[in-house]
Amino acid sequence: MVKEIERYGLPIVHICTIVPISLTVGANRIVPAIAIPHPLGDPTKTPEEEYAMRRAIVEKALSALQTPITEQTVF
Amino acid sequence: MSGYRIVHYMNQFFGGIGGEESAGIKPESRSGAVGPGMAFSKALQGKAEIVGTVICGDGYFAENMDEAVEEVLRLIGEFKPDAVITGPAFNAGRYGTACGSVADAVGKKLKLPVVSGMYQENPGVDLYRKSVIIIPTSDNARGIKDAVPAMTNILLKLLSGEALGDPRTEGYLERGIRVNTFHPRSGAERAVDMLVLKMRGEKFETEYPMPVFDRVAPADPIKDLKGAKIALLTDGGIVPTGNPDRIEASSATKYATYSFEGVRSATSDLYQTAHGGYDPTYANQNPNRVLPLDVLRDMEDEGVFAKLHETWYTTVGNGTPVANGKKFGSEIGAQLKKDGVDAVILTST
Amino acid sequence: MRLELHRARVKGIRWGSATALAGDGVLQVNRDELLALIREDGRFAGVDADLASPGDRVRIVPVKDVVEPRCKIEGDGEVFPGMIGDVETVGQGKTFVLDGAAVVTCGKIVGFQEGIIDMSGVGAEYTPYSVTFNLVLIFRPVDGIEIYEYEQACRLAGLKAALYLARSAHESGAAADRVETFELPSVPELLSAYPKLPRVAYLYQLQTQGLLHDTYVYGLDAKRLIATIIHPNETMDGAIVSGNCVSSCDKNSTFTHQNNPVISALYARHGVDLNFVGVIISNENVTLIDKRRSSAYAVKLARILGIEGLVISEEGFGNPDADLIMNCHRAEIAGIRTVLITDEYAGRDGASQSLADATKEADAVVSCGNANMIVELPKMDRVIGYTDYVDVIAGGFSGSLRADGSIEVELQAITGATCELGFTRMGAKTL
Amino acid sequence: MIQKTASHVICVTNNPDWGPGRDGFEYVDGGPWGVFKRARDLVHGGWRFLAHPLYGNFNPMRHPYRTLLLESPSGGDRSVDMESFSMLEAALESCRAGMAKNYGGESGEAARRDFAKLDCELMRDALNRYCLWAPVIS
Repeated sequence: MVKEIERYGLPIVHICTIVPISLTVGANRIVPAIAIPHPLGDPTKTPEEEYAMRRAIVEKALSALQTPITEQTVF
Repeated sequence: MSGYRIVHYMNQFFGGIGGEESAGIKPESRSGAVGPGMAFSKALQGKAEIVGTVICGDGYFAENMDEAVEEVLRLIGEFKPDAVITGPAFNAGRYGTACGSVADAVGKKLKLPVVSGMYQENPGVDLYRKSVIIIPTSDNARGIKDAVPAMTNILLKLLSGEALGDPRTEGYLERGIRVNTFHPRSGAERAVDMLVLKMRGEKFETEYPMPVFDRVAPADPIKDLKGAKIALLTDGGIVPTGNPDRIEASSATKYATYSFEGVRSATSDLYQTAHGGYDPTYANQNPNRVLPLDVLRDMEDEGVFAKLHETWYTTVGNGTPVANGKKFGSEIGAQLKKDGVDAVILTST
Repeated sequence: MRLELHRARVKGIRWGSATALAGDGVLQVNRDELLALIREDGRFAGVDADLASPGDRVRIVPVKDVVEPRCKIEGDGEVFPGMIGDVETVGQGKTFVLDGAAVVTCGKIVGFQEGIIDMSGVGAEYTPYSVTFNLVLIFRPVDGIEIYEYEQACRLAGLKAALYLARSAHESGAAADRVETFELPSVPELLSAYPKLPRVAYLYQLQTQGLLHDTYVYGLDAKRLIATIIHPNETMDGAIVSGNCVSSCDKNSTFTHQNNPVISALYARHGVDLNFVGVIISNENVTLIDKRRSSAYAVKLARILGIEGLVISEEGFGNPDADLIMNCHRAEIAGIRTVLITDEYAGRDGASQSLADATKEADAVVSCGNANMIVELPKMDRVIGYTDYVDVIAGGFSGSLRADGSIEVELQAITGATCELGFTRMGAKTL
Repeated sequence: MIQKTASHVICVTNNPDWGPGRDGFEYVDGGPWGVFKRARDLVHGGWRFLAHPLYGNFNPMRHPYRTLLLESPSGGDRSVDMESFSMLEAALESCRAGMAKNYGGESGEAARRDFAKLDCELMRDALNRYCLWAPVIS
């Protein structure tokens, strides 16, 4: 899915837990997530801590979208 | 009236009705050949005849797939054909998918020989290669003069009940189906032959190619984040409560489109997960853990980026075969481009 | 080590007063003498014996193992060392072979037993044992016997019968029609003999998952092995014996261990375009730590021997795919070129993922066919064994045994159909 | 590497033959699929397979019992173990592809009993190794 969207010249960042699979299907900008059942959260943390973790991941994703790359990159 | 009765399926453009503006037309039929059908009629001269053409708008087909296929099949059936041709669709994504879907249904439900044609990068190929005979064509309509004879030749073979041989020699796209075959030499001898060639650095052909994925070059980065419109997608299966579009829990065959209009956060009263591939407890407690709407809305207010695209897309990613991923990606990408989106965030579980 | 196989051609089989191979190539078997020998083992409530020749309209089911009748006529030890006889090293001197005959063991061990051999019809095309003259032993266990014990009893009975047939035929003066000689000296001698030819070895994975999935080397359960070296000639004297009677299409019968086609293919080109240095045997255990240990050890052995090319074969499917891929990956990373032999489980429509593991280094693979392919086996006039299991056979499903006696079943249930030693000529291609 | 002692090892199974309430065992119903689903959630949480989930030579959906052996993530690192994840996906894939087999009929009960016994035989050594069955002697 990632590749076809990128074919339109749209920069796309893939936030995912299993990075090797994202590499295999051809994503170019990859941001590792926290865990499969809760990629952008952690139920063991307080809501405030969780929000901060989520924000950090999304900020990393936005910075990945602004970074020129020539090959598949895990941020 | 000579030989076999053929029905030809095509879209609104090739049917001469119009371009994108007529993409919404419902299935309709015409007697005899239309547009590219003329070329097929000449090629089939004496052996078969195009007794009818069924036309459907690509837009209507894509948005109402189940009803469209049913109606197209009904119209095809009315001509009592011996076989069906769909396309050729060249590199038109939605048309290729429609041709594949109709051909698949004709094969499975009407149990008639059917042949289709499209460019090998067309999303319809990966979606239907396993069940439909697809002839590779060039990526634009100028390739019609090569596509017609190739498709006609295979169609006549199917009609004569002749089993199709190797795709490489017969000229249709490899369907990716493993079939058993007997070699002149035993497996052990073939293995030692192969090892000797490999060690000498000479060419050899493996009998089982490991699955491998092709690459796409990275898109340029966004220059100005502050002025950018960002879209959010997920294949983590987050859907509005109740899963209104019935997205399947695994190997989803469709994606859904919803709006963030008036929504500040992906809360558990509004959203749930439809995904069957992981423990749903945490996503259902707080869907933001998969679809980070709360953070993106705050960033939008702070002016980190200009606009969060109100339309968002969702499907179920686990085990989604590559084929569906290709179709979803090309359709969603086209729409995002049209909506002026500058960059995309995709979350997966 | 030098071994001569004295092969006496068998062209027919029938019961007779004394077990001997007649001049016309017909193997005559004294049924009572044979059954008396087998019944010495008190663990059978009943033993029966039957004959099946190529072309007969006969089905044998459920098949546990197939063994080729052989016996030593010169040189140390006896065939099937550690199983019947002592553990003296074999693989030298002369061995007599009843070429074209086979002992087939058949009988209920567990409720879902399997393995079909059809001597004619469609099924015959998919099993290597429809062209041999088969002496079939049918066992009935003593009530309440423990599975382990009974499996061993059946296994030993097959080996005893095979030795008995060969020994009796040889002692009755049977002469060999052809003699094959196999010789592989020590490694230093090999290296000096063919300095310029690429050094090649065979990494021979043995199925060792546990009960009904075991393989024995000199009588030792290979589960307890760490990868080691075996001389190819030892396999010809039955140093490796099968105790594996599950997933009959890709279990290596004792017959295929005795007649390993990879070993004969490597011997055939030894000194021509490759230097066949030897055979490394490894196993396929359940725990991952065992898999990693055996894989690391096997590839290290290859490097110690200076091996440059490896043929690797697996036995079974699913978890053994992991061993196969591990061995391939490690060897290629160590600079050793590999070719893998495997069968495929690509689903009945041939559209599913064939292997449960993959690595990009596995760029050279020989396929022995898709084991999920469905075949229609016609009704046979006679069945040796029991058919009520067919619908519980791995690969079979309820309804595979039809009222008219015909069977619709996957190749998985046919003995040796997709044997991963590359024993048959079957393969697969992509349409 | 010191022989890993069982930091925290559990056996997820639906096989009654292991006997009730054994320490370190988690009984799951729902056939092989139920066992795989539970193992999936553990692997997603960083647990690692100690024995290959496709042990034995059966398509999982044609064998009524499944016994899986997993080890807890060491320390705080709950990231997914790639080897276990790919084995898990292969096992789930073969479940989806395999035909759910019914073991009805007369031979069904006998087959079920034998399947249960065989499942124990296949996994006993592995459980033994990780102190879930009997004290490890070797």
